[in-house]
Amino acid sequence: MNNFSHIKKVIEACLLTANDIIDLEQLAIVFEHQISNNKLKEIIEEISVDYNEKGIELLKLASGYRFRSKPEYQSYINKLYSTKPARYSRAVMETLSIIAYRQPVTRGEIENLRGVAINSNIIQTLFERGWIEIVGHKQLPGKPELLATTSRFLDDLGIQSLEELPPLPNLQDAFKNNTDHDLIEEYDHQKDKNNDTK
Amino acid sequence: MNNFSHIKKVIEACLLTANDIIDLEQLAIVFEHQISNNKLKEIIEEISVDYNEKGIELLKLASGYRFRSKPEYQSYINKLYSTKPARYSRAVMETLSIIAYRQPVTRGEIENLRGVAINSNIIQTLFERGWIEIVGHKQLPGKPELLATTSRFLDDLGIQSLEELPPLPNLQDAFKNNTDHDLIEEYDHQKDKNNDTK
Amino acid sequence: MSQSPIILNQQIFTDLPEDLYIPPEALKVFLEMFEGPLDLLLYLIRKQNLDILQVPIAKITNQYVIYINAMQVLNIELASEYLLMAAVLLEIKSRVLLPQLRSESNNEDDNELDPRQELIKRLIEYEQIKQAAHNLNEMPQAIRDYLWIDIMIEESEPELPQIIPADLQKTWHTLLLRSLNAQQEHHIKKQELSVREQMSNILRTLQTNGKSNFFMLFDVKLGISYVVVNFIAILELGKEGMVSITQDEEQIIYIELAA
Repeated sequence: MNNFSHIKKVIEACLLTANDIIDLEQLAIVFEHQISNNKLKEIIEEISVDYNEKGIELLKLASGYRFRSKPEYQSYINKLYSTKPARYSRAVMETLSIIAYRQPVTRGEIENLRGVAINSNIIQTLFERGWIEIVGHKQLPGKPELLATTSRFLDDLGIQSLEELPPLPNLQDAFKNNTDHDLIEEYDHQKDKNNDTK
Repeated sequence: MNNFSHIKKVIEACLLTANDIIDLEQLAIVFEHQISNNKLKEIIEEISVDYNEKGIELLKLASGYRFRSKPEYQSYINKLYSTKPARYSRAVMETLSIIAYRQPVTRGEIENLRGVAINSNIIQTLFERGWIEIVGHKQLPGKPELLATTSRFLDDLGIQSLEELPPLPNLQDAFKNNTDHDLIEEYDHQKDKNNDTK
Repeated sequence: MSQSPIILNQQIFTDLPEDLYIPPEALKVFLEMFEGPLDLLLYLIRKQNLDILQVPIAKITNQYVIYINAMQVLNIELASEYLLMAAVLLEIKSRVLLPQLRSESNNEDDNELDPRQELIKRLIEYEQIKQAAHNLNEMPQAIRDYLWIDIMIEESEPELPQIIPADLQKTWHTLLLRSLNAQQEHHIKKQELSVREQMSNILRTLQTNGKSNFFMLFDVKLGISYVVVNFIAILELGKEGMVSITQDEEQIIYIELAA
């Protein structure tokens, strides 16, 4: 009964149907702790490889494992649905970047960096997405909230830690290399670009 | 771009992310009607075969296609969710056993045997489960319904006829053999025992 | 929102640097493209291929102020940050033009006080965030760029309780035991009936034998349950006033028909 192939199918069924991130501990419970974590990892690795040539893939995330569709097929999948997923404005993405790269950070610090007052809708959007959270208060007048990104943010970007974020661009070089490159237009046009930029 | 393997992966990603039945028409839209239904069917058939040896399977339903976990892994998947398997209350079990062993039987007779009025939810539960049915009416004032178990009940218990139910214990013997042994308590404790008695 | 800003962009980009006249709507759209004064400044610097570290502050200030003035003249609502930046730029410009403020030695302390350096630092930091935001935006995002797998579980409804035949047997057992207890209640009822019966028997005996010693009314050979029933029957007869129960000096109890 408990042979490798059987265990593998059970894990596969669990990971595919869970609709959530599944960690090793949960899988251990499924097998009533009769299978070691190393063995589980080995099998998960094998499952992961099995899906190399498929339309979906298994992600290792900070808090466990989860299957997702491969991003390169998203433009097709979108055609199944009448509404297209929302894209975030530059203001939202800039705010998110500041929180991601400078966390923990106050609203005031975000405003200083961007040079504009922050619209509370922007923060609200990020809260609602579950990507940011309040992690404390700064010892300043008004005790401003300190914002940080959540593990959900990492999950939704398919990464395990902040270190996997693209490194902050080197300022001098970046500035020089991009003179022929209009950053303003970028966001408006990127709708169809995701596939190309791979 | 539109080669067989690419199309297959797209269809796979669509079917696996949809959590709904997807039909050929929807898939045709995904490919902007550039692929014939026959071709789509052929590819879907191939995907279906690919999953023969996996923990999930592709179902062909009346209105389209849908992936599901293979039923044989359901018991494992259930362990992912800490909810314990549901159990029927003592009242339901007693009512069911009276109907099983004394059928056809009226509600009044059940009440007499159990010594308490019967909550209509109990009968309702058994009806909804498809385990009991009305097989006639007793020639008494009010023409009370006569209840009996169904063939579905036999199926669900894995037996072919009522004769395969465990024989009714001899009243006296049962009483004598169990004087040092509280059967009522036993019933309360059997929650964890079902697997053992298999 | 998306009233083809790209075309407007091209008009703006070709027309603006030399001839600053642009249609009011275009100017508004132009402003909307920027996330704030830093963004606008970066655009102006980049547009002219200027080195951010050596920004000719006078030139850039002039351009910036011209834009801001144009928008104010046209009553385009302008966030206060844009006006503040204009003031900052003008101040820097005036200070840079004053030789005393630019110390020849150019030591570190002066650098820190140099308002131009402060502006450049902010511009660079903002540029960095802009690019980071761009890179972040390029990363696949759940929902936008991929979906989590969502597969039907075979039995999506709450799992129905399973029973096995043995469960039924056990339940039946319990029921039987309970009904056995219930039957014992019936026994008692039966006993009640037998009490009534025994009451009659006692009355009959008393009618025949007259006053009787309490113990003479018991036939112990008939067993404990008879004794109990008989005793209860006597008490019941007394309670109902059908017999009188008396006791003499020697503690002997006598039963006789009530008068």
